[in-house]
Amino acid sequence: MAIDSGSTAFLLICTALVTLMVPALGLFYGGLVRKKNIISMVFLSFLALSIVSIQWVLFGYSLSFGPDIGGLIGGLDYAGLIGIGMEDTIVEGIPDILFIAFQMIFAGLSLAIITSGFAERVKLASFIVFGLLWTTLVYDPLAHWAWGGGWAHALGALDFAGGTVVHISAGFGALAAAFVIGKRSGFGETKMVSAPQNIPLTLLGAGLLWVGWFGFNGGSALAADGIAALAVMNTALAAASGALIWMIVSSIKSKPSAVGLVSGALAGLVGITPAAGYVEIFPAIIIGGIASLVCYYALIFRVKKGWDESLDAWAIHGVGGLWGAIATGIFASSALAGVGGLIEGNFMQFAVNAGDAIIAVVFSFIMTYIIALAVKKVMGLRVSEIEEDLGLDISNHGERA
Amino acid sequence: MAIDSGSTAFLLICTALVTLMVPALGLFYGGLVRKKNIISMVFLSFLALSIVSIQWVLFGYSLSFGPDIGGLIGGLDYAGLIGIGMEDTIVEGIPDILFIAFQMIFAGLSLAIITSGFAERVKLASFIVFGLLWTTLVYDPLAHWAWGGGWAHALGALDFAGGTVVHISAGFGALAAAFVIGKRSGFGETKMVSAPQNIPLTLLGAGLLWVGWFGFNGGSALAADGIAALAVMNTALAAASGALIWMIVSSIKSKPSAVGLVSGALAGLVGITPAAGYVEIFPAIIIGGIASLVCYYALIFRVKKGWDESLDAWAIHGVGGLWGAIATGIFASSALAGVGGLIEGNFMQFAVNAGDAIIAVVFSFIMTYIIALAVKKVMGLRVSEIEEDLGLDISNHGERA
Amino acid sequence: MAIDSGSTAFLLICTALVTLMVPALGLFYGGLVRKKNIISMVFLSFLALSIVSIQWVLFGYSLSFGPDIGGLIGGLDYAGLIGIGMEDTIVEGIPDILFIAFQMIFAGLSLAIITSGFAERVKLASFIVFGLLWTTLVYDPLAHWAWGGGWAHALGALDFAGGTVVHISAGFGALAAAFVIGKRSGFGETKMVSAPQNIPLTLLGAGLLWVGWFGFNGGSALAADGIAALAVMNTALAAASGALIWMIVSSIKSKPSAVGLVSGALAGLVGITPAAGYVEIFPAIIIGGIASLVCYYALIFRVKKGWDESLDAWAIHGVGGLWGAIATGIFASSALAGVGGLIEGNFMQFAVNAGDAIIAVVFSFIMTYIIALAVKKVMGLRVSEIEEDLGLDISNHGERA
Amino acid sequence: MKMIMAVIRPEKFDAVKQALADKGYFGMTVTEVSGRGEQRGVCLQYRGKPIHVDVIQKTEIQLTTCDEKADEVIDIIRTTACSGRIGDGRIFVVPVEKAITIRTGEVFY
Amino acid sequence: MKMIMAVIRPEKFDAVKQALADKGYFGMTVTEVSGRGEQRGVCLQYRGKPIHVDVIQKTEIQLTTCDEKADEVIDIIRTTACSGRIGDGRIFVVPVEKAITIRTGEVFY
Amino acid sequence: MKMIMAVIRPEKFDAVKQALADKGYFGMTVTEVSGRGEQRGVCLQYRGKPIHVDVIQKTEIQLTTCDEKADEVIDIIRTTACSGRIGDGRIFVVPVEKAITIRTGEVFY
Ligand SMILES: Nc1ncnc2c1ncn2[C@@H]1O[C@H](COP(=O)(O)OP(=O)(O)O)[C@@H](O)[C@H]1O
Ligand SMILES: Nc1ncnc2c1ncn2[C@@H]1O[C@H](COP(=O)(O)OP(=O)(O)O)[C@@H](O)[C@H]1O
Ligand SMILES: Nc1ncnc2c1ncn2[C@@H]1O[C@H](COP(=O)(O)OP(=O)(O)O)[C@@H](O)[C@H]1O
Repeated sequence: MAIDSGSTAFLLICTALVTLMVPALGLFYGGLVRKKNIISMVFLSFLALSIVSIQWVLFGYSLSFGPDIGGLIGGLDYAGLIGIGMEDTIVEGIPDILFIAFQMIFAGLSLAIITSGFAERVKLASFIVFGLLWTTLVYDPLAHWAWGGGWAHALGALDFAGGTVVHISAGFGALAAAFVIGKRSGFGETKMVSAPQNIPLTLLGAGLLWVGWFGFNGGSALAADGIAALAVMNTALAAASGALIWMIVSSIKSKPSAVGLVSGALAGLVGITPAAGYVEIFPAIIIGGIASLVCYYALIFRVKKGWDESLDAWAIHGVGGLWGAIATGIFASSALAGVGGLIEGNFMQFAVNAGDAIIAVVFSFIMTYIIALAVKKVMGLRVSEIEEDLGLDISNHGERA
Repeated sequence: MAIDSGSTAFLLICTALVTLMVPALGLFYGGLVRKKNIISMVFLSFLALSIVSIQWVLFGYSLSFGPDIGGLIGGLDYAGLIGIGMEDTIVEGIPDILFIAFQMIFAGLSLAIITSGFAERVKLASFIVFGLLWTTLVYDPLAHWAWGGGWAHALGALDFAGGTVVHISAGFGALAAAFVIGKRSGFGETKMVSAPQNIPLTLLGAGLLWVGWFGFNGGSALAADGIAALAVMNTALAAASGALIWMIVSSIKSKPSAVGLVSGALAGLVGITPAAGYVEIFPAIIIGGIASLVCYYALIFRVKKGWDESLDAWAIHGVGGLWGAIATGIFASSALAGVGGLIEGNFMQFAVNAGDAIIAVVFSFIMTYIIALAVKKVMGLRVSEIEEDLGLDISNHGERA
Repeated sequence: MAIDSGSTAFLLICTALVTLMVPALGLFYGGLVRKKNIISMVFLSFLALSIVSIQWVLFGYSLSFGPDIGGLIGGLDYAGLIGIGMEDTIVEGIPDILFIAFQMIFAGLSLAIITSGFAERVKLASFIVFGLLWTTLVYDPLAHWAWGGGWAHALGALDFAGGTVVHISAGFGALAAAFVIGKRSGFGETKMVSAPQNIPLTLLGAGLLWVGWFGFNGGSALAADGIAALAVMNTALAAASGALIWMIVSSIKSKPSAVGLVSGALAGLVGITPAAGYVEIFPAIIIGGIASLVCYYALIFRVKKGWDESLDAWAIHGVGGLWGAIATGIFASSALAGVGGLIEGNFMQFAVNAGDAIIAVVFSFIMTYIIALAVKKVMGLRVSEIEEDLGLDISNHGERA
Repeated sequence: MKMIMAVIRPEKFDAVKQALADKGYFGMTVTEVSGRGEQRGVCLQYRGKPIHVDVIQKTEIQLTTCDEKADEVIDIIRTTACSGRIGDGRIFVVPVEKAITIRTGEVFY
Repeated sequence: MKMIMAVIRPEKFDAVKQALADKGYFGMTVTEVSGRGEQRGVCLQYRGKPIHVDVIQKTEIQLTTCDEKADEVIDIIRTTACSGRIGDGRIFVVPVEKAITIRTGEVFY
Repeated sequence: MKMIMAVIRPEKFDAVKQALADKGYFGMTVTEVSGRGEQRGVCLQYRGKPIHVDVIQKTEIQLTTCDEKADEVIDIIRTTACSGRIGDGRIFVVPVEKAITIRTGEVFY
């Protein structure tokens, strides 16, 4: 078929919107850390996008979307994007190069999410090595499984825009990373280490993430059509219900905070990600609301456990993504997804989605743990105590916010 | 007709752009208030979007666009979006669900604009109740009148992108709200209460609003065509002339401020909103310029009167929207709007547009006044003196910027 | 041909994305100057867009794209956009008015870039006069030469998205402007004058610029097709390689700074601008990386020379644009550009592109120098010493950040 | 000489500045600070539970003047900055051994 | 009276505030400052070269109290703010001639 | 001991810091302040009307040193921070009764 200019226009702009999520995430994270580490959080986001972009065209895309090898990984046939052109052989109506660009930013964003687990203490060089390994050994396989013809794809697991690929992988990866790198000095002793320090920055970042997510989920329809429209509507509704539910639940114990409101919105957005184009609007509202609930309690649980994964990639992206994947198995509408979920009596789909999600959880946690540990052993993951004390802005970048 | 992927792509992204206006407005407002209330302004914007989104799919859309009842309101036939699908029965070429999503954000943004009148003193729970009532009793009827088959629609009043529906309603509503809630403590006594406190934040918000407005006005063409193109061009020009005129007029009395420059741009943007796709470019420049003049003097007037509607939703959105509605009746080009305005000798159109605008002014002012008063009587609208003293960030949200 | 809704949708949104670059640039610059001049930098960006918009529809567009007069300038036939409608006579499938709007923002952005050379010391009225003259006498001719049927166009010089028109002109213009206006007081004596003062703001601006550039380069394909897709991919890759190379080179001498990382990304983005749709992805990576190198050394050179063009429009936009123009002559692929570059053995194309770039350098430097000098003689360019001391926020705008 | 260090409500700053200028006191140095009072901060109610809010934004004025004028300055500040509500702030008087004007090198004792 | 001016690590502020409150010292004024110590700042290594980092973010507490209690306050701050690493900060004690509560007009000497 | 509190132009801070370090004075605490001078601020003209601009951004250095060295420090700051234009700032000298190093507990009088 010929290139469809409408769908191409849509995906081009969605690529820009997803790119917007990268600095947005950096600012969101930056506002949550101490002033002496703001710059480093934004730096890591930009850096994640940059290194993954190069990795992606060199071999990452091929590992993800190359010819399937045993259901586990793609072959290197497209390394260096050899033979990729501007036809629409991958997705009807969309130039191949555009599909690849869109997917590239997803991969970059995933690595940016994981920086949560390293916040305020990671060595720059080690992060680069870690990032390359993680994208290659965790993200690319997961992308292959779900979208590139791997086993999950073959089994029919549904993941509209990356609940497992992006959010579970980065969320549980961040937790593993936080365990390996260890707590920040002073964590648990002083409120300052865990309280958000620049909330307007965080709200700005959240606002941009919210908007970018329309491109993230909408664009995953890979066409400017009714499904994209539904995905965008569902995205907006899940964000709204997530925000409201977090506001309500959190206000039982304390005043409803703005960071809570946007955390709820993000939880809703994560939750709807794998389901966006597969469910009707009321399920979307429910998925967003429950995502918010689940993530809220995950966060409370994390705090109680004293885990220092303090920007909550795990609680929001990891747990929210897990719930979203399961919820997709519950609420999928056969009219939209081609196959129904549990509410349509299809237990199979529920089991496949839940199973897929759990394997993604286990795989990404263990793999990330191993990678982080290996980097730690070989070159160290963490800056010195005195550098941490001074803050990464000065220690890693020689700058001050 | 089949879905048009180009127009759909356009409206999908415009939905994202209008969503961007919500945090943008929050930041714009946040920069104008004292540091202790920044977070609360952004919170209110996000909250407005969230509650209106849910209201919209439950019954708001149906009230606005449901089958006409006596020219006044839509029926509840589409409550819960029952029977809404992905065909293009509402607007040719656009999935119905997308049209609804696009309109949903408009409704949310309108409530966000009105927070100006409550700035730095509103009780959170009361705002939520007020917001639901306002959207239901003011916004939805106005949307029905203008776009959903109500009387104004029937009479042929022209409102391209929401001059009456969004700007007059929110602007005059904000004034009524400000009257009911009363002045902030210290207003009029200390400069600090009325001077902008974080101008870079306000400029950032204004910049994002400026960009988002391209989606607001352009998207209202509901197709990616020449009219959308003209609307975008007119939007850009009206913003430019608005900015320049404000700079010039305001520099007679004092140095031309940056807040003034962007206020002028916003005034121009509001002014062109109802006219964007209906007028030629020179009228657009004139409309933007005059909007800026009118709003400037409205602002001066408000300050003189000592009204504490201090983020100037009234002076900019209200008065600018009123001028824009009238100006549309003057400058409408029959080649574009299907019907000419006063300059084409069509006094009728001018009268209809002016009459419609004035009714919208009266209706939204009185209705909002009543709603605010009712909320005030039943549950109180305003935080305690000590909470106001501490600032809403701490009092309502337990946070500090 | 009929309007193509997909391409129109794309260009409409790209117009919004390029508009986003204007406040983005203001914030980027604002973060680099002292706190007392932040507002003024954002003000100048908004102002540049505003005055150029009006100039553009009055006569700027006609000078640029009007009927060619001797290869040098366009005729005034389209002054006031007389006779411009919504057909697609200029570019197939795109409404004429949209093409003009898209180009309008380019012109505005170029003037915004040049404010780097005036930072922290320019008189407001003088900037307005300078801006009008510069756009008319420098930008419009250059746009005509490259895209409007002028001599460069006729010779076949390749400039995809404005390497010469936007970046060389504004970059070398900024240097000329900086020479004429003179150094800031205290420059060279105190670190504070040259060190970035609000890095998060600069990073935010850079992030938005990065995203906006997708619209800048992608939109220059003037259609939502494979070329646009390639341009966006190349843009993303050049930014990534630019960022990484700057990080690497700069880390030899000092810690890799975040301002450096984004400077590298911007250098890569500037470098790829003239080549975006004309080269394959590996050349794009190389162009971005070398751009970063070249700009890095240009910056070092500028600092050594003690030139006070301190926001580095020259080093990044000027030098990066020059390299990009040359690189396009080297790497152009005949399959994409219709004509091959040096690596395809086409020395001619290389010579044309290099020659064109050098003429653009000389022309824009000299012309800008003359204009700035004329304004200086007639009305003065610079605020008084005491005003500079107080900062332009107070002196020009009566505001404080 | 005395340095008068006054911690006041930010909202009162304009008035204090004006009142001082009216009496001919122009020089001052101003710092954004935050503070907690002897009352342990302000007490809000939330769902029946008390919440103490402390370390609230304040403005600190440092004004150095000769010994004789100190009391007048204190008086101006005190009366202008007073709202009668908790959180009005404090004035501290610290001895200054000398003050030097950097521009002229003049020394005051 | 004495004004105790303590420059401490921002991370220690919560603990110090709590420790003071536990002993009944509530009033204080807090400023965000930055500082450099006698060690010429902290020395980091970068590619073999030493880099001195100075003017690091600190928190300054100003607490005025009567003469008798000054030593207790100093002691609380000193022990709570101490981490044993370079950059822990300093405490300065400055004489205060009088302190006035703006709200009530009470004067303490 | 003496605390030297110097309010200077932000642009002069680097030079002052360097000049102090050259003579071996490393310790200092720095605050961003704003101030107004005895001249009632700076006077600008706008359309013929005078506009007073006051409360301009300054940098305050607090440097505590022993009595003997105070004059040297004052001198260094004064000469380095002076531009000769209005707004150069002031130096105040305040007596310090004692100074404690938090890390070591050492007390200086
Ligand atoms: N003992 C103290 N030392 C230093 N500053 C103090 C002290 N007590 C109060 N302050 C300052 O004064 C401000 C107002 O104190 P507060 O006790 O609330 O005032 P009031 O007694 O008038 O209600 C505090 O925010 C703090 O900055
Ligand atoms: N002479 C001084 N005058 C004023 N402040 C000082 C002085 N010396 C140190 N300080 C303050 O104390 C802080 C900590 O000083 P530092 O010497 O690093 O502590 P330590 O001696 O415990 O390592 C500095 O950041 C500075 O703010
Ligand atoms: N009486 C004062 N008390 C406290 N600070 C003062 C006083 N006078 C001046 N200052 C501080 O000194 C700064 C410079 O004062 P200014 O009078 O402008 O300097 P100069 O006299 O050198 O022109 C002011 O901004 C203010 O911070």
